[in-house]
Amino acid sequence: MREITYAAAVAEALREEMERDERVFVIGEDIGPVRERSGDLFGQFRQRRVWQTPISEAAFTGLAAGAAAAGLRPVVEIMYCDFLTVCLDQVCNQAAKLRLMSGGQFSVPVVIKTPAGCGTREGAHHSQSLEAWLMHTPGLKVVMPSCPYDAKGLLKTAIRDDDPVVYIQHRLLHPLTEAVPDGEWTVMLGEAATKREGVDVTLVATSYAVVKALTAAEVLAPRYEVEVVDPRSLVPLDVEAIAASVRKTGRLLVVHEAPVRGGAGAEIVRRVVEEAGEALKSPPRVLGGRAIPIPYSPPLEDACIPQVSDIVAAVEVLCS
Amino acid sequence: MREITYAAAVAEALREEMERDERVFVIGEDIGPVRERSGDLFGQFRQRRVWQTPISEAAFTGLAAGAAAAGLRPVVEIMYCDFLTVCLDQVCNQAAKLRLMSGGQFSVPVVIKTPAGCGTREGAHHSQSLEAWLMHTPGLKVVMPSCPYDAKGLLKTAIRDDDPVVYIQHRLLHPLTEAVPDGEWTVMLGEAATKREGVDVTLVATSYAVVKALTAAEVLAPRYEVEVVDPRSLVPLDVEAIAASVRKTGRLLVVHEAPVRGGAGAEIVRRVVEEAGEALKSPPRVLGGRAIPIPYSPPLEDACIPQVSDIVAAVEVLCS
Amino acid sequence: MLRRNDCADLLRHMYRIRLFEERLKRYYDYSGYFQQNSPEAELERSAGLLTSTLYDFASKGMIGGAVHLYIGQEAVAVGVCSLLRDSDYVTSSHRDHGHFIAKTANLRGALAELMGREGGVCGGCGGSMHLYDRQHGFLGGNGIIGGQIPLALGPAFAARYNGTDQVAVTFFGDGGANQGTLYEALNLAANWSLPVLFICENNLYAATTPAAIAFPGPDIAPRAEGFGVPAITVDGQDVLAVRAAAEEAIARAREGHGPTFIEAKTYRFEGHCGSAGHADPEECALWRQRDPIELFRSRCRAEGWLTEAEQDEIRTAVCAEVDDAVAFALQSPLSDPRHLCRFEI
Amino acid sequence: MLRRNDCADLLRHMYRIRLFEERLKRYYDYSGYFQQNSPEAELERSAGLLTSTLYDFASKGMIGGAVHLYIGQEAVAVGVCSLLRDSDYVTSSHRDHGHFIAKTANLRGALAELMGREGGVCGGCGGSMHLYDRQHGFLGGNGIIGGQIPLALGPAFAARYNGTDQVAVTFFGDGGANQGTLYEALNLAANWSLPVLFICENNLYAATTPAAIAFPGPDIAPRAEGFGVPAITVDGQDVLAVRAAAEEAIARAREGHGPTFIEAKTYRFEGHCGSAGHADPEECALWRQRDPIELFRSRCRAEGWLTEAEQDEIRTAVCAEVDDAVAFALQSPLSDPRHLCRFEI
Ligand SMILES: Cc1ncc(C[n+]2csc(CCOP(=O)(O)OP(=O)(O)O)c2C)c(N)n1
Ligand SMILES: Cc1ncc(C[n+]2csc(CCOP(=O)(O)OP(=O)(O)O)c2C)c(N)n1
Ligand SMILES: [Mg+2]
Ligand SMILES: [Mg+2]
Repeated sequence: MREITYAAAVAEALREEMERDERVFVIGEDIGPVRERSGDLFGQFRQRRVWQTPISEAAFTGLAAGAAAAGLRPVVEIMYCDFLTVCLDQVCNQAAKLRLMSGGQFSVPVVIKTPAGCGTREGAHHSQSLEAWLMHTPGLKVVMPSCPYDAKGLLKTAIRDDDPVVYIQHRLLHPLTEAVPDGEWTVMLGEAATKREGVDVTLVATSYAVVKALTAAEVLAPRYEVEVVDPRSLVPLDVEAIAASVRKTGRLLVVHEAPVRGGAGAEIVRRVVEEAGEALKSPPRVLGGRAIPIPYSPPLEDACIPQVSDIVAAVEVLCS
Repeated sequence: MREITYAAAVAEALREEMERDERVFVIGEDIGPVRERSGDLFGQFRQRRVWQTPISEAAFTGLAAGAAAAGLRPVVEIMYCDFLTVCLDQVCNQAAKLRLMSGGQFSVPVVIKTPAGCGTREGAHHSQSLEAWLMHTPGLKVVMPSCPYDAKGLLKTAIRDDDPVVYIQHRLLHPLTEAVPDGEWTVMLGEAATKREGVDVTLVATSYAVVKALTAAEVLAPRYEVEVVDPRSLVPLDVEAIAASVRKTGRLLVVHEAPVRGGAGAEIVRRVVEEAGEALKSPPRVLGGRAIPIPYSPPLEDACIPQVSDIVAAVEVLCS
Repeated sequence: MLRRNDCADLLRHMYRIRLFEERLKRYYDYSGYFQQNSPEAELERSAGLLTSTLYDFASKGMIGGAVHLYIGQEAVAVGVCSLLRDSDYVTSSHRDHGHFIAKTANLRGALAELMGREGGVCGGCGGSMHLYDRQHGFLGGNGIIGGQIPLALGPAFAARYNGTDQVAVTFFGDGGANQGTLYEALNLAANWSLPVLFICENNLYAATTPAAIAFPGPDIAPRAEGFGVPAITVDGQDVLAVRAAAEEAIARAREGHGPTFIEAKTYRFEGHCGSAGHADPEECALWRQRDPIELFRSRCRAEGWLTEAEQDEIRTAVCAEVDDAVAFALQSPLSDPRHLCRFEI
Repeated sequence: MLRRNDCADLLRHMYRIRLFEERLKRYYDYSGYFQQNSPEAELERSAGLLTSTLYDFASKGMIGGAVHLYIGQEAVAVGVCSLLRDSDYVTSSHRDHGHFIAKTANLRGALAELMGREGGVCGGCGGSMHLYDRQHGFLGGNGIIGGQIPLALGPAFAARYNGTDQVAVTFFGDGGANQGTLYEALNLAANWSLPVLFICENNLYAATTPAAIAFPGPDIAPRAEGFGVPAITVDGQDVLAVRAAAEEAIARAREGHGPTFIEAKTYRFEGHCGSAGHADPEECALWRQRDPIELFRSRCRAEGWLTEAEQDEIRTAVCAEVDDAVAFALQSPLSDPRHLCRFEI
């Protein structure tokens, strides 16, 4: 075992997959040759495997989708998920639909890798969490690892997947560390992880909200045993695991940073009510972002997304 | 009273608002001068009020957002909602966020008007229903009228609204007729309409699914009294009316054409469970599109979205 | 140098497209949802408020959706694709039948696809705007104007990545030339010397919008030059002229010298969607005098490459191919939804 | 003809930007979330895997987020904006402080905004990349590269619609010149003769990406010409050269003759974000010898427009303005979330 950061885990997965499979390459902005001086991680793969692009997301995302259809396995870096808006056609209309439209002749093994989230005081254009858009788009898989172990394991799986996978990393997770095994491992898509066991309430959280949920669970420990479940991938979604937890606890709170209206939380509630509705002792709740674009000033930003104290309060209401 | 089509209702609203307010103009593809020969509806407003554009959705949607900020009241035609993917940045990052980002200095009274939906055998790039993306975007209002009366009333309200409104019209609704009053009327945003009263089950349906829901209700009439509620606008959403209906019937089925995963139905279920969970006699259900891009061939397309028979079957299961 | 066989091939391919498209008209059902054709509906439609023209797929043999005929532009697709190998890739637009046939000669697959049959090249999943043929390097039509352009960079990139001499070709219209994707793609292709041909078919209209009101000037090619991409303007009715331009561009691409932009001046002889009348019948009549097939036939006769009789024989043979494709399609069952689950994600 | 007053104004505006930006460095907190600065984190960051550089807003007086300093490019913003009226509009990019100050002179509003205060011009809702000032026609910075370009067409269109002689200016970088929105906008502006100035500040880098690897050639302006938009290339370190180019373009726009594209060759003297070192310190040192303020000071002395003493007086006065802005910002309370509900939709 050794301690590595989330960011290092991501890099490790990439490096290992690039070593394993000649077809894997990385394409995106500011990942390239100019950094060579600093003896960077990608040094070993220049010139052929790392492509630093102009600021033309639509063009290079489309290039990647086309290259995937032609047999390569691109990993596309979209610098902030907020910028998906300028290349969404290539992600949602091209990459996601190509296999169906071609009747299965082509597949599109591309990974769209992108950081998301609030907390960095960068304002409305650099703070979004857009997984709900992608989750709602048939043809895309969506993963949101919340710890170094999952970050590495899921990225490797995503790269090996034959369909487009959107890989979302919350920026605030990057420096977090965890003890992980040596060598290689993978994490399957569609397998939730129980990050903490409990019997009083099920807290389903995604991405950085998992960190907040675990903190809240700790705060609540004297009074309630909170179970924290991380779906890890939203598509496919491990409803069984979530429903099983809810059957045990009888209570569900979903937490994410994206706006609560029409967010992944609503979908999780829908599935749980369908699968385990009878087990619910109180109406399930979702904590998420408010219906406001993320403002810049710290007190404003903080007021727009769920904080640990909000989770604690919501659990108390649910359990009372 | 007189009979008019949905399409005529839309045109009437536009014409009246353009006559009422000099600042209202229309911009989009294939709406322009070349049609002048055919003595079209817009003839009276040329040259100044109708702008036929090149196929540059990002540029003309941005133009409209900027013009709205500068005091005009544009109505943007996006020929199919599927093409929002090429201008989503201007809709979701610019128009939707501008008022917040400027601290309220600017407002953006723009209407993005766009047809949606399946049933026309046009394949994966011309068949989507993307309201869930827009609903999830803070700063946008979303309306989906399902009949000529609402089409006219809501378009007028949308044009007079000071915030960006996305106005979604299902293509199959265009030729449907209804008896409507003479002269002008408006329909407020955020007021659901009960399209049929009943006591056994609440069917919440949007856009063209309302037509299917009403047909299903008729089929079911011998056995069940189905209440059909049309939210008319998804943002703001009239949860009170939906919850009131569910309190009466104890059962909820939501129907829409968009993929069920992460769709508006999930959000409606979330809200109803929150507001009226205790009244539910059985777990609420959502009928929506499958997790497949829409295929072309009629039997394939039909299999991907809810049909009247699916609604009938779902109600029977719910009520049994 | 053009050989006799080449001429026969060019003519055959142009006929394949022409006769295929002509045959489509019989099966394509225009009865839209405007069944009532009320004066109001008509008014709204003519006002362009209903920007889409919609059709229903009523009975079995029919073709529904939106069908964009390639009639009149055959010289462009054939001039370019006659020089491509199966291992080269093409991406195309909503008006993709011509490119598809020129690249794949897969009439059966295309017709069955348009009829929504299991035997369709995409099993009925694609449709008119979404023909694909992996075996023959056809990476799809596209329903999104400009959507196909970045996609074509992919196989071109893969060729460079793998060190092969494959090329990629992307076809788009004058309308498509106003989508930003084109310019992002031109820059990327120029920067990385990607083996791509950008073929702009300027047929003077984007649906009802004349290029004259969509562009400040008559030519599109100079734009590419601003991006450092060599640009050629060519008579799109002259298959040999197109072929000559493409030949140079393909050679440059295969040798690693990067992209070329070709603007082909052409015209569609039918309406934008289906065969409903053209916006300007007089202009159309003038262009019909420059029918690419008739022009090439005359040339072949004049040069002594093919006799009139040989030309007619080719036409007759293609007729039979189309008959065969129709027969194939009609005997193929409508697509079966039970096969859909493999696409469920 | 340039008058004495104009010179003083130009110098004053350039100093406003320069001294404002210099002051920011004091308040801008770089301590990111890489508190640990482990070798691994460092490695990943240098590998560009973590493409964003992130900061925390630790204590009250601080400035967080991403701050892109305009130091070195002052002549561009000032050269252009010195000719604009309050009723003209500007849209800008992530690097918007310079344009904002040149157009609005609203130092208090900008600084309080950057500090996240109620007194900020956007009440703390916008931040560094999203300054807006309606009264002075500033329609925002933008966090989306290229996002601001179509927006600028709006006020230009409104001017045409309303028959006024207002103009709109949009500023973007060399990086922004590779977003497709620019080319769609150029075409629309040219087609409709919209009164827009497209100002491309080619400072040779887009974050860490040299223009040399993002463009096939050194010049961007020729691209605009391909779109039928008159293009001028200008020395972006020479405020008078920029002003002369803008003067011509603005006159053309006001008279209804449509858009102009100006490529200003310039350089940022600081890092991409904050003042962390430049990629190429030697290159930077060379460019610093062409500091736009020093160049203009020499010119003013040489021509006898302003004495050294007069120039220093201007600088001192601006210093006081910045002090005043700091004092204003610091006394303003942090933004209050209770005011947010009016933005809830
Ligand atoms: C992004 C997008 N916008 C609009 C449309 C609707 N549309 C389909 S074809 C067409 C005209 C295309 O014109 P052009 O590119 O010149 O091709 P042509 O039809 O002349 O072959 C339009 C506007 C679309 N499919 N995609
Ligand atoms: C669509 C989009 N892609 C990427 C980014 C990240 N980004 C912010 S600034 C920048 C570089 C911009 O370069 P340039 O346009 O030359 O402006 P400069 O910073 O040189 O002023 C990048 C890539 C972004 N904000 N938006
Ligand atoms: Mg055309
Ligand atoms: Mg730059």
